[in-house]
Amino acid sequence: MPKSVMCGNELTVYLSGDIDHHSARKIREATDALIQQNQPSVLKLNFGGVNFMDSSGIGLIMGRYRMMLLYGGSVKVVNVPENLRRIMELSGLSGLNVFERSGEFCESVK
Amino acid sequence: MVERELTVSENLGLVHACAGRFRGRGIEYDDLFQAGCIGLIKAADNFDPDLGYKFSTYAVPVIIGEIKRMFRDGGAVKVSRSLKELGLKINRETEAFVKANGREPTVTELSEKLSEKPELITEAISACAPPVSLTVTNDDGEIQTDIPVDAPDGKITEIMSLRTELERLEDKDRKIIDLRFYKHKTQSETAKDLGMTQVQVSRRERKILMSLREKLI
Amino acid sequence: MFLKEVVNFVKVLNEMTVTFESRSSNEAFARSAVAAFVAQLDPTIGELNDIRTAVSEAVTNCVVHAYKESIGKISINVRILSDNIVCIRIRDKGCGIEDIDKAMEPLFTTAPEAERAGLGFAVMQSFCDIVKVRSNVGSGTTVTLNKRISPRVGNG
Amino acid sequence: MFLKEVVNFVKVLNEMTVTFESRSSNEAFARSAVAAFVAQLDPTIGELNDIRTAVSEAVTNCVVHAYKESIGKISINVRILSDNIVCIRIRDKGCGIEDIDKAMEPLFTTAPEAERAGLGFAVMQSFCDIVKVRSNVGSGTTVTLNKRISPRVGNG
Ligand SMILES: Nc1ncnc2c1ncn2[C@@H]1O[C@H](COP(=O)(O)OP(=O)(O)OP(=O)(O)O)[C@@H](O)[C@H]1O
Ligand SMILES: Nc1ncnc2c1ncn2[C@@H]1O[C@H](COP(=O)(O)OP(=O)(O)OP(=O)(O)O)[C@@H](O)[C@H]1O
Ligand SMILES: [Mg+2]
Ligand SMILES: [Mg+2]
Repeated sequence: MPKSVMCGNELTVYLSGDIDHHSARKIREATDALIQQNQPSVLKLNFGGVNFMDSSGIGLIMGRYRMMLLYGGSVKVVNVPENLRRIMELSGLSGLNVFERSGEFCESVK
Repeated sequence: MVERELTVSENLGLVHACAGRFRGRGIEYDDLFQAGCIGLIKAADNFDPDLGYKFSTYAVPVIIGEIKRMFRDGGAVKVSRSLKELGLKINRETEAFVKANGREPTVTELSEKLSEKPELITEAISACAPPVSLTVTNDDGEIQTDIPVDAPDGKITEIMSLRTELERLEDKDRKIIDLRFYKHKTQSETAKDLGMTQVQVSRRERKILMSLREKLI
Repeated sequence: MFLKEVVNFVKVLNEMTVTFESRSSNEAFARSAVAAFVAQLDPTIGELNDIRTAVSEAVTNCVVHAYKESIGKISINVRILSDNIVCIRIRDKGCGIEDIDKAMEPLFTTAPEAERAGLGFAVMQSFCDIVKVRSNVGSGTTVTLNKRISPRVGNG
Repeated sequence: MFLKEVVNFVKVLNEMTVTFESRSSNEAFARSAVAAFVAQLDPTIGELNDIRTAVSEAVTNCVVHAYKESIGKISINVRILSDNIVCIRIRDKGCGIEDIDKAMEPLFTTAPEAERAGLGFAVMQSFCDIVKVRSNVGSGTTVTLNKRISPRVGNG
């Protein structure tokens, strides 16, 4: 179960480890369960603990984006490590305005 | 007593040979050597010359075993955790390096900075995925047990050694195997042919397969 | 004959092949094995990550698309060529790709329901110097990734 | 057919094979590749180091003894069997071993001039549960290492 914090109407989920096709399923299930449970209007995905990610991670974000849209909410992607920048940029997600500007939101995750 | 001391002092070279093997693995040579000596003394105490083999044949495994225990201590930590820790260190070091040099470090540069083997650095970078149990759940549904693809020559050796093992079976066991697997009879048919019950055949067959498995792995 | 000349011209300095089953639990292993082999060129962390990401995309495609619900064999051949070039070939004997050009278009996916983004090939292209795909419907797909590792100053 | 029954009886949960050239620069790669595959059982550091050590001995033997001055292929097959058993087979097509029992005796070496101690097999035996050697002079050697990994507590 990923660590998560519910604060106001904002749910932050702390992702860690490798996000690939194999691990994405579990992360997806866990995150969706948290969304169902907490009904947030903003879902914050904190990537601070993620070491590796391929396009499965993009699929994961897109999927949560669609889901939150359905509830009338939104998704924010925060604390993206340097080595994931390129793949995040490639994804075209920046067009959806999900990235929180860096620096503004940088908590440390263990 | 004197003899024991003699055996020990004559064979200190064995300990040096064994301890030398594990140099550069994070344990001081003196400590390796000391552990090896304990092994040597144990071996000298328990060696029985009447068994007909050389002292060294008996002593080396005991010495290595004793040295190995040094590596064991503190080794009970799960790999996933230790690599994760090293992975974090690598991230920190990489960031610092980029700041200082304006470029990314190479694997070797990191290994020097963190005094870890380059191969461990690569592994730590690569192996952060949380391991998922294979035995409890299997996300691919029913576990397939295809025959592992081996090089054909490997398969031939396997068949040969299987034959050898089959020849060693007792008569009755061999008959069961023959009827069941080479003549393709059912357990009940086999039971009838051999004057046994189906349950007996089933049990026996399982036993035989188990013991073959042990020998063939 | 000409092909032979060209092939001979490219010197293969070292080579390995790894074969494994299309279980998703092997995706991490596949990346690690390739990384461990490429490590002998002393790449930077970034280069190693690029390779891992591209390999991950190609292998995931074999697991998800080529073999779908079934389990098949995936093999990866890695060659180190002269001039610090790494050539990685990921091969499956799965369903094959009907229209390769279309498949390689960003955002094209045949598995949107599985939350696939259709970005795998785009990632491979972005993280490698050359990406080539050969495929036959019904008999499988081979993806070839080439990447040059920057030579090390000093001894290389 | 019967072989199939026996082999099926041993449940193979996952499997990989890696093939590479007998260059000493590949020894570290071989260890890492096996370690990366076994890592899915989440072994302890001690267990993984045991496996690394044993694989290293077997691979070095292929490089040093089996192929001597020449370069040949080494292949390693790793199977994860039920009951957390790892079965590793290291195979070469080199010169083969004349007298296996003798070769396995501690301190026996055919290469004392190369400062070999004759401890490789003793180390493999000490670091694995089962060590088996099959060899034919002129056609090669297969070393099989078996080791049980302690099961994970909880679910990891
Ligand atoms: N090895 C393969 N075998 C069969 N079809 C493939 C293979 N690789 C890719 N494809 C086809 O090409 C399409 C595009 O692949 P690509 O990797 O770019 O996107 P995706 O896998 O669908 O999504 P993503 O990689 O972003 O998760 C796939 O949807 C699939 O139809
Ligand atoms: N793959 C192989 N092919 C041919 N001969 C081998 C092979 N492996 C081992 N041998 C023979 O068996 C002997 C014993 O091997 P072992 O690994 O125990 O010792 P060593 O390699 O000689 O020395 P050390 O391993 O201590 O450096 C070798 O000297 C060699 O003659
Ligand atoms: Mg893909
Ligand atoms: Mg040896």
